[in-house]
Amino acid sequence: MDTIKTFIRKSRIKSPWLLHFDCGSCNGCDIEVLACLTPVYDIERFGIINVGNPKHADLLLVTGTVNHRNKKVLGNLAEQMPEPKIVVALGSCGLSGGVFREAYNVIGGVDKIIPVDVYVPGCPPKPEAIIDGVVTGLAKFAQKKGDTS
Amino acid sequence: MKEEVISVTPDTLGNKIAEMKKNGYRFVTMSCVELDSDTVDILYHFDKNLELAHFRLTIPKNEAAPSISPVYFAAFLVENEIQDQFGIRFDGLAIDYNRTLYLEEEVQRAPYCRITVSNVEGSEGD
Amino acid sequence: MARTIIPFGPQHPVFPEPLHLKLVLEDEIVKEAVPALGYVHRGLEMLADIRDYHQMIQICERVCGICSTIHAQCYCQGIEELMGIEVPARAKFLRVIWAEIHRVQSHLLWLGLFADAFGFESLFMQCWKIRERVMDINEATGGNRVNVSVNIIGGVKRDLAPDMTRWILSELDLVEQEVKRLEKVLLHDYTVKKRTVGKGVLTKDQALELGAVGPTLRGSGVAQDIRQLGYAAYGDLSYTPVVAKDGDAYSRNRVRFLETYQAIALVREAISKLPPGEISVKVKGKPEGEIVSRVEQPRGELMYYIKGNGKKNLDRLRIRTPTFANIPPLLSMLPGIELADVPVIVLSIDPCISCTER
Amino acid sequence: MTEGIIVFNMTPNVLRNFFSKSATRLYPKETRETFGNVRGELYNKIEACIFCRTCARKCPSQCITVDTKEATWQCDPFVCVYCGVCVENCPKKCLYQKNEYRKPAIEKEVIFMKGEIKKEKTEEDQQEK
Repeated sequence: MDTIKTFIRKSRIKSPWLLHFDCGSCNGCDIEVLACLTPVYDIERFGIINVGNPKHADLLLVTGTVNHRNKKVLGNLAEQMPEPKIVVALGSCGLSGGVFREAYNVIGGVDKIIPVDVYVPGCPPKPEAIIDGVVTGLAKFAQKKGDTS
Repeated sequence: MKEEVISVTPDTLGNKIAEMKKNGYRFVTMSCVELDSDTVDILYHFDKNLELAHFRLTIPKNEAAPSISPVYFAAFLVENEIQDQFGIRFDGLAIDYNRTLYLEEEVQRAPYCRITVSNVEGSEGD
Repeated sequence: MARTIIPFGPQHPVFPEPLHLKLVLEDEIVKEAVPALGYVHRGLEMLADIRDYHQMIQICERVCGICSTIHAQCYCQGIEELMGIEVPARAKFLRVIWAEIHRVQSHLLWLGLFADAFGFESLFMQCWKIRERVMDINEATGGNRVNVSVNIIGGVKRDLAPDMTRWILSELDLVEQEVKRLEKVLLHDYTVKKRTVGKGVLTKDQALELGAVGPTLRGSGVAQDIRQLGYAAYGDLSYTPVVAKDGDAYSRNRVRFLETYQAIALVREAISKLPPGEISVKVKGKPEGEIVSRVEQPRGELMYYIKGNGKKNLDRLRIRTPTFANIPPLLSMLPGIELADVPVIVLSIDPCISCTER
Repeated sequence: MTEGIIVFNMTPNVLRNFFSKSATRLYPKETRETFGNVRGELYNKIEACIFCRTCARKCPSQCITVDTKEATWQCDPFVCVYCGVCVENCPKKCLYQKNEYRKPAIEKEVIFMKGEIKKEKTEEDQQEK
């Protein structure tokens, strides 16, 4: 049994699955995340797969500002993900609200709702920066994984 | 504005809109502007072969405006938006979100009204 | 038959954005669709109260990340008209060049997503691979892949040197070659036709009545495009709108695909006619009065209503984006189709939710 | 052409991709050179700064705080939208943007710089007042 557990643990670190949620972004960061998945940047070569189901995901990529309506969806998604999980906030809006942080319907960054592990600055961050962010997240993921097992 | 803006009243609005529809105008959008503490301007923009036509309806904030969505269905979204943002009620909306198109139910204040008046419906909650 | 209500979204693998639709189904057939918005609503029009009219350019640019420069262009044109500023000819041509480069990028993005909606994964990847070349042009000319921020009130910030324009042309030649290879696939392939022909029909009368704009309107046989007004330098360029007659998802696909060629041709023409001279003029004074400014976005007609009161903050800024106008037509397309076709139909209007809700 | 069933149109593209060079940029292994005028991370040459607050006023996202008395310049890189407005408006041209973006971080941080107050006031500064 232990060998299976170790195997699963190692696989989760080696091949994390990614869930992308657009909170309230202007699409700039979104399309950069998608560009990461397409041939030119091809994040799948690291074993990272974009999934649509939060229950399969290890990594949550969040773009955009949090507002009063999508904070519930965001909380819900983060709650459904299995532990340990890594939350990567992308772009100025995801970090703090960016240029919109004083707008009336904006609460602020993602970290106001769920704990964020990695912050990727940029408006929007380049796909290279997103890869960097995911890699930084993975290091933290491995660390968290070590703590829990 | 470059084009002429025709003033309408809540009573004449219905006829004017029906006329526009008969003449084959495409509904572009409506804009709402707060004038002072009591009144708002609602501008109706129409387009036919790239020519714009505008109507201006000036109404008090606490009065319901007649909805044009039974004539132009496309207006339902923007009328709901104005309901959300300015707290103006529209009578006879095709799909009424009841002020929850963008905002959550608990939000009572109309965010675009800089000058709030106590007797505006819904502004007491602030 | 009992009615089922299926919530579609907000987090859905097909859309990159949170669009929520309540679909009322009878068996597998959609009877009614009600959109629920507000997941991306930020209320940025209200920021005009605390930011001055120069800062609003950056905010308008971030209404939508796919057609950012066109938003800024529309806003700047409106303010310029209010203040009576005459923009130098070179700046007008440069604005056209950036706008059309954005259109190529946006249409390729959409063609990819559309292919993804009916499960044609390799076509999706191919479109996005081509798109990266256009993104490189953006990055090299404007300094950012998405928000090029070149528009300022009174002109543009950055100039294009002759060697840069030559490089843009050579890159666009490559893009055109690669897009041409996809023509057979996107316009004639059996799989594509099977999923799109006759789906989500919007007739000419319906399109006009429901206020459709852009490729959704032109796909229904109405040759209407704001570029015909000749704003910026479009008056000096040869331009005729692309029209398809059937009004189904395939027609809209066809319009967008052919517009990609057209946009590349417009960039070429604009570069060949690029006049020398200044790229911006000095701005003095404050905007006063009200104006409606319209431009053609990749998704259709974009309208800004600007009201200034002679102060540095605008009185009112209202943005009517193309997807906002295309949602009522979408609601009339959905009833009567199968659940499996919903993503294809929804994507066929090229929804941009961050535009819609601002 | 349009009547018959035309299938496998994608195959020539797929084969071409198969036999041509890979399009993928092997990012962490090979870093591509960035284009010359990319607007990246914002920095301040604090020795030249006169703390005129122009950048703080012009910034669309209000991410810069300048204290004229204490001679400090502070920027929140997690709010900055990299638009370059501050760089264009800087009277001393002491602000500049690198070609690279800031690296992802685990903790939030701010760029804090302390300089010295210049004795003589420049013309631009006087005009601002």
